[in-house]
Amino acid sequence: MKRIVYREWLLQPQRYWGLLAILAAVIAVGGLSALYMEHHGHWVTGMTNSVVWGVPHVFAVFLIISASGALNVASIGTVFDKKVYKPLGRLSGLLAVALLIGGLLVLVLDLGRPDRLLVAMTTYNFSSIFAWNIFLYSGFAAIVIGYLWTMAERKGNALQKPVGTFAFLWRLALTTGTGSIFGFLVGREAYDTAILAPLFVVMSFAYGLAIYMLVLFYAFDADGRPIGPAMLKRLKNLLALFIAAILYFTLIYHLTKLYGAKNDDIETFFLISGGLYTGLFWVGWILIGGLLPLGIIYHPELSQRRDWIAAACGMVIVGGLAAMYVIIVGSQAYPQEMFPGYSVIQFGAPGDIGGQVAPYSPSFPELLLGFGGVGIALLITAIGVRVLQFLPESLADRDVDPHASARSTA
Amino acid sequence: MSFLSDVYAGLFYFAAFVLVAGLANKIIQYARTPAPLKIPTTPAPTTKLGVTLRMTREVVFFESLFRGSKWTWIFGWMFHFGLFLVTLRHLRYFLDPVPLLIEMIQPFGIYGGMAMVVGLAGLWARRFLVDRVRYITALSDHLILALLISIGVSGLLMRFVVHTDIMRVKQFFQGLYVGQVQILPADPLLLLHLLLVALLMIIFPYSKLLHAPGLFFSPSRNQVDNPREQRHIAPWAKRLEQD
Amino acid sequence: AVLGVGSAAYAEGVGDFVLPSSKAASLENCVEPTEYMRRNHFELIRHQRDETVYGGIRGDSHGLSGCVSCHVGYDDTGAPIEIDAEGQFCRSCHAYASVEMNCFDCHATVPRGEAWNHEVAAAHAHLTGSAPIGPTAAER
Amino acid sequence: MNHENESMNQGRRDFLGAAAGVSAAAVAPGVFLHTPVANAAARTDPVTDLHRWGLLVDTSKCADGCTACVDACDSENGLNLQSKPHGQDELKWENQRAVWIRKVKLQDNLTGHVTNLPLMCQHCEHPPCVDVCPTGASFKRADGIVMVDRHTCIGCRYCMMACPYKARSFIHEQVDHKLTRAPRGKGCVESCNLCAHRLDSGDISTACAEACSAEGHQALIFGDLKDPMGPLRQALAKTPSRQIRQDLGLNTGVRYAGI
Amino acid sequence: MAKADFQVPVLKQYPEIPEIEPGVMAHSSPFKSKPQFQADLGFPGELVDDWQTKAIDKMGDLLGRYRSLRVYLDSCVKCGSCTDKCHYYLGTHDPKNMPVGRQDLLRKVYRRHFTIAGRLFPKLVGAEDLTEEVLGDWYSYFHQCSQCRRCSVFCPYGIDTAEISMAAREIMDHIGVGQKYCNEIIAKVYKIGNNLGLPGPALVDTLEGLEEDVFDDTGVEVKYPVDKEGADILLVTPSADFFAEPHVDGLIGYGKVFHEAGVSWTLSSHASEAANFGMFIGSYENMRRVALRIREAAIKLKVKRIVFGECGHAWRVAYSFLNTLAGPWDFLDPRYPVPQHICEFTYALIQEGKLNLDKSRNDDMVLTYHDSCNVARASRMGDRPGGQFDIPRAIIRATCNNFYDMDEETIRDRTFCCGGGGGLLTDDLMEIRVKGAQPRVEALNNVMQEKGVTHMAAICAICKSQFTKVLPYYGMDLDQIVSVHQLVSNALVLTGEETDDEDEVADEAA
Ligand code: HEC
Ligand code: HEC
Ligand code: HEC
Ligand code: HEM
Ligand code: HEM
Ligand code: SF4
Ligand code: SF4
Ligand code: SF4
Ligand code: SF4
Ligand code: SF4
Ligand code: SF4
Repeated sequence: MKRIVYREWLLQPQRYWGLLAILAAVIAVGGLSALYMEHHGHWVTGMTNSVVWGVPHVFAVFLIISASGALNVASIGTVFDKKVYKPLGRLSGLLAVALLIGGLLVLVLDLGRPDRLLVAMTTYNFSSIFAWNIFLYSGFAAIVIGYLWTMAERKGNALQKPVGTFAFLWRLALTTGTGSIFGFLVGREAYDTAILAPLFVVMSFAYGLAIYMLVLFYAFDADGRPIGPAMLKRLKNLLALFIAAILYFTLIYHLTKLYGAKNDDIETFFLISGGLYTGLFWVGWILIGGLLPLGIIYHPELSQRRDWIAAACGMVIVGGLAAMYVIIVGSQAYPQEMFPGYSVIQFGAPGDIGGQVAPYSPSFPELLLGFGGVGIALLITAIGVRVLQFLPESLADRDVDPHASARSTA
Repeated sequence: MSFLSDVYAGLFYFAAFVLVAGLANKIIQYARTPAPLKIPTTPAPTTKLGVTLRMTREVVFFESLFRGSKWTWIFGWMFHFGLFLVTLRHLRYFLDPVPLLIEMIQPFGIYGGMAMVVGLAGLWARRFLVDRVRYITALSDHLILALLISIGVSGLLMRFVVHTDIMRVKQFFQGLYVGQVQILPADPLLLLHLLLVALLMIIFPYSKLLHAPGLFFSPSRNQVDNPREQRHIAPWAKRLEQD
Repeated sequence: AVLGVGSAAYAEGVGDFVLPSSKAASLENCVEPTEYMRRNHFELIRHQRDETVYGGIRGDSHGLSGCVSCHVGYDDTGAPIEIDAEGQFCRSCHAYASVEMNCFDCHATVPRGEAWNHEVAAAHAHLTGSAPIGPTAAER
Repeated sequence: MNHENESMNQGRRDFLGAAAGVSAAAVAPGVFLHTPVANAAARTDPVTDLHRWGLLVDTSKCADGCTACVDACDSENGLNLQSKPHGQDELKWENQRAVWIRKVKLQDNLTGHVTNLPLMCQHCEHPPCVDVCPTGASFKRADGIVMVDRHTCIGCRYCMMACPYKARSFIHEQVDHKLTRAPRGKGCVESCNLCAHRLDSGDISTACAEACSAEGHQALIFGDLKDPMGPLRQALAKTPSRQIRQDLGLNTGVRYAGI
Repeated sequence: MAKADFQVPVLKQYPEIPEIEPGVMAHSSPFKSKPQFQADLGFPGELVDDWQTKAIDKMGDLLGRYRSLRVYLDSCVKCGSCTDKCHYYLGTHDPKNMPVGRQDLLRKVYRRHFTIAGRLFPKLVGAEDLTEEVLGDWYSYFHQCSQCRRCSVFCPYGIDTAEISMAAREIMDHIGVGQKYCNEIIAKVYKIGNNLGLPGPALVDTLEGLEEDVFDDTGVEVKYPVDKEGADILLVTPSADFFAEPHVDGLIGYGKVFHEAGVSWTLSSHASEAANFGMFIGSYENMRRVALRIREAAIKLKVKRIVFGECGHAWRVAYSFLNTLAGPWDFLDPRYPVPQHICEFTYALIQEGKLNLDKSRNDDMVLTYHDSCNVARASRMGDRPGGQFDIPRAIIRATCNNFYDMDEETIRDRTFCCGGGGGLLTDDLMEIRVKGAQPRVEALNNVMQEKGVTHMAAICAICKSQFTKVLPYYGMDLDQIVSVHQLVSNALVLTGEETDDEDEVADEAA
């Protein structure tokens, strides 16, 4: 069999260090924001007792599910034996770990007591999905590192398939688990449905792949490695499939909600009257995150252009953040219904929110913390591809799949 | 009780003397020995600043070792970084008042202690498992690892299982500064810990632990790559020219 | 007012950190032998903490509120001084040994509104900030 | 809104069933003989499941404009010692400060009838907050009190997401003043603990119920759901009551009459 | 395939780290130097009496003179990072060919005599006396090190086994145990001016032959001058360039490049050798003596610049040591670095667009590039670190259409030595040369299989000679190795050159 040759990322030192410096600056700002919020307490953020999870969770959840989605590419290669995806596997694993770490870090820094991280890692409540998620996350990191090892070390090659399959299953569990964090919140109208889990799975596929493709394009362009048109086409079609799946599950989600008749209020809220949240849903989640990229990918001309495909990936990511915002923040802002048939005319002291939409405006530090998490993920990736052999030397069609290119030229 | 304190006081005066004198002697010897030729391993930095950065990367990240052997790097780095944190944490016994920075690092020192022991265990395992490393290992290599692991384990035991009287430990060492012998708690673990530490201090200047200062004097790492721009010549080589 | 600060920081013998103005000063021993307390007091409080929080056991002197009530120092006017203040009992040691202790992020540093028990409450009625004692349901 | 009424009736029937279950448990051998007495000393042995503490709120007795229970809880548990951080917006602060019990005023959509009631942690038998807590800091004591072990709470706020009653508060700011009996600090979540320190110190009362009685309203009755002779079970037997969001099947320890 | 009386290593698709086989290479040692050549270099003719004491004294002397030796002997922690890095270990499996194993041969004696621990507890720290057996090991194994410095890249302290080998060889020379190949060659340089013992008139003859060949080929009169006083540039090149294949094609290339650049240049018969074997035997004095010949030639010919031809070890001595050994060079043109590499020279011309290169003329080859060890790890080209990797590659890319790199772990500063450097390029060491070449040949084989590579370019005379000799053992062709300037020579369209197809060239140039 033909070997796939991997090489460290050979970006010019100045450019490379410049990139690291930028990422480091983003991370530093994120870190300072976290410190600021931690020092003063959460009152300096937009979060309240009504909206308890804000923008940091939007970023964290986005990064975590993207992490699991990023591994998809490797899974396709090993689990489903699609040889052409094999060269993409290592970067996929690295990106998965990096995104996961970025997301978890944001999550941890948004805790009320991050100093008790050790408590979180040593005392578990096994009835909590969240606790299972901690396992799922750390297990994920460990398994992917093992998986990477089987890909990189020839002694481990034989194990690649079983480990890869295990990682694949684990990853499904992880996204399902993340989705279930919300799915099992019976007290919140928007969440209480099992459809959230599969929705999160397809979202993870799309977001992970979009990030993967952007990183791949950038890394390959920066040190002049080729990506063949067949490869590009394959990736972009995959992305289209996932986007379509998101749209489909979104539809199902709202249909189930509408079907459960007493939920029509929250449906009205999301789809019609929810102001910002309605806007984010239609413009962000559906249009920018779904229809536009689909349009680009199936456009006869634009779909041939790398920069347009990259733009489509960017849109999927923006749409994903919007979707997370609607799911996480929107659902908290919507009042919890405790007294059916009654209107709440007073709920504690005047500022205390009950029975009406809770206000939430993210503060700057929250946003910066979120970006810091993205920065961490990218920094890990950038260092990883530089010091270890993650990137194949070429994704030109003839190197990846000699038969395919023979066929096409024939 | 106070006899024990006296013995330990004497031991630590001796160990500190050996450590300082021995190291100073070695460092002076290294500094005095000329490096007649430019032998940086290239690609090497072409400026002093670049060399400082290269050296920093070597000291902080063990860059070359990373390129050479990933497993050794993981364990080695864990051990050294752990050791570094533990050392910072230990400064609380030796400084009064304790600087804020040290105070803030305190809690991490414990993780450092654990990392250190795990790292050492990994390094030791390698000495048995990898045939090439087994071949180059001398008895002393095993003993140094054993010594460090014992120090770590006795320390962790004190931290987690059999607590000792930290106040007295600190007072003992504060006393040594001014030549007073205070009471040292006669807890067996503490005595063991301290005995091994004194041993470590004594062998430091006479063993491979010299790698710590050695790295800074390694010509293949600390030289600037500018032989064409600047003439580099050792005094003894200069003398050849006068003939 | 802050008595014994100087000696506290450099105390040599066992029990020398105890503040002369505290209740402990007049007693022979801590809740356990003092040698033991020096080495293991935090294990004790931690153990007691779980007993109290999960088991509801509050009738034991090993709790943090117990420590505070016995070891807190008083100024000339008889007002208690925060136990983690500079030179006070907990701080004098912990600063010297540079051991971080975040208990007092949450816990009161002077006896103030002790657990609801009218005996305890009555005993501290004279202290500023104590919870007002009302008649209990039983008494009414 | 027909089906709403239906579900209320359904609720009532459910409750009767549940109450029957409670009494059945209480009649179990040995249990019946034990009646709690107010011993003046603090407890020295761990709490057991021989009791399950609860409250009955008779909304018909809860007075418009009265906040005695809220005030009592505030001073009992040191909540009145919280102070608005310098520079924080007043309304936002109200939404950020810890509140263990709040006064809620409702208006019937059909009749326009106004109902008052205090809302606090409902001390669910199957508490979602406990289910979700990753560290197990949210827990249910053997005697049915749901509370937070703030030594292991990491401030993730998942329990707040899970609680259907908005019963929990996050401490958003540094707390400078605190009571010995009610420690409190930045970054943890807390909620009504049925005045556990009172119970553990030998008294059977909560500050809120006591205050309500003191005001002469008697809208709050505290007691042991497992003691058929106790005041709570007696009152429950007399008045039909239901649980808020009974549909969730959490079997709350706090019951409401009159809604 | 060449015949071997030893087992030629098998080439694998993926590199493998072998298990140790102690002592398998103990028999391999080079012929000893004859007393007469020892004397020429200032060493005793044969093993002296009380050689132990003398050796220890010499070691003490070197410890006082070389910080590298002192620090390296103290610092090794036996981490093992270097153990699988030496091509001789990979090819022979002998643990004494692991860099640290090699160092330890010297280190154990150092510990015994120069450290307290070794004096008091020799067993504990693995210290040993200098016995005859140890000396035997020294002679064998310090002549199985090509001083390629690959080990120093991966050692956390940069411990460079080359320095240790040099010191050991110096000590051995001082007790009368010298190596024939190196010492004879140095003696030849002293007598005749170059390693091959090619006298001045023969040199002139050869170069005239070249001029004719080039004229026949291209119709352009390219000159290859010797001892031309007043020329701008003194070219110092390894003597193999004068006749060995493929070296000589490189030399033809240099001449064409100079010709196109329009500069005046010359060779010198006094300094007709770039390589400096003084380095191999670790003798500062001899290295200096050899280097001074270049200074003398430069002064005599009144040149303004010095340019070195393609040779690895030579370029190390030139780039890193020439200023130290034979400087200062203040009488030369200060606008140019002293010395310059021919690649730097050619690269600058390419950058300025002064060379008309027709890449298609090299279309019969698919190339890869071998970073010669001493160029890669002990020198630089251009003004940026790493120029020694980029500049030759840039030249190849400018002259060829088909170029692929070998595996990343085997190129740039991680390159594998050809197996013949450091004074081992002698037939009496054929076994170690063939086995030591295995890692490099393995990587070459992989690109041949996968990318269809046909030729490997190099810029070192030793590499070129070594590969032409060794590749046949592995079933490859000896002419698969080419000079970088051979490629330049092929592609360069000289001004006024008659080409078969003028139009085509015009197209290409446009
Ligand atoms: C009944 C009163 C009382 C209570 C309650 C009490 N202590 Fe003590 N404690 C003492 C007395 C008295 C001493 C001094 C004994 C001595 O002088 O030997 C002391 C000594 C100590 C010492 C040693 C100080 C030194 O200078 O060596 C420590 C530490 C200590 N207590 C901690 C605690 C902690 C922690 C608690 C809470 C679990 C606590 N104490 C509760 C009375 C008390
Ligand atoms: C005699 C000196 C002394 C006094 C007085 C003292 N401590 Fe400590 N305490 C220590 C030392 C020393 C440690 C650290 C032990 C270790 O790290 O092994 C410690 C550790 C602790 C810890 C564990 C901290 C951690 O991070 O592991 C707690 C909690 C604690 N002390 C509480 C208290 C309280 C509360 C008081 C006051 C009532 C108090 N201590 C008074 C010496 C003292
Ligand atoms: C985030 C706030 C917080 C921090 C920090 C905290 N506690 Fe507590 N602690 C509490 C609360 C709240 C209670 C009361 C629980 C109850 O009443 O059921 C409590 C109760 C206790 C009790 C039992 C009641 C008593 O007063 O004796 C002990 C003992 C205790 N804590 C010890 C500690 C120690 C030791 C530390 C420091 C290592 C600490 N706590 C840090 C919040 C905190
Ligand atoms: C500037 C400070 C130091 C640097 C840069 C450094 C670096 C290294 C490196 C790169 C290694 C090889 C990899 C490994 O085996 O871990 C090593 C090994 C080792 N170091 Fe250090 N070190 C330093 C200080 C110290 C100190 C202070 C000690 C002891 C107290 C120490 C003890 C050791 C030991 C025992 C080993 C050998 C481990 C083994 O046997 O495998 N080092 N050091
Ligand atoms: C004179 C010097 C030293 C003194 C007085 C000393 C004393 C102590 C004491 C009292 C503890 C217990 C800490 C506790 O209970 O909280 C401890 C722990 C420990 N010591 Fe030391 N020690 C010394 C040197 C060293 C050295 C040189 C090392 C490592 C090579 C070391 C490694 C450790 C470790 C790993 C722990 C456990 C983790 C921790 O508490 O930091 N010690 N030491
Ligand atoms: S004290 Fe009683 S009447 Fe007043 S608000 Fe509370 S429950 Fe209602
Ligand atoms: S009411 Fe909320 S906080 Fe209280 S037990 Fe139920 S779910 Fe938990
Ligand atoms: S905030 Fe605290 S109590 Fe609530 S779920 Fe998180 S850890 Fe548990
Ligand atoms: S039971 Fe106690 S804690 Fe709960 S609301 Fe009433 S007063 Fe507050
Ligand atoms: S210098 Fe080269 S040949 Fe010598 S030991 Fe090191 S790697 Fe081997
Ligand atoms: S890499 Fe360096 S320190 Fe490690 S064994 Fe080799 S020579 Fe010694």
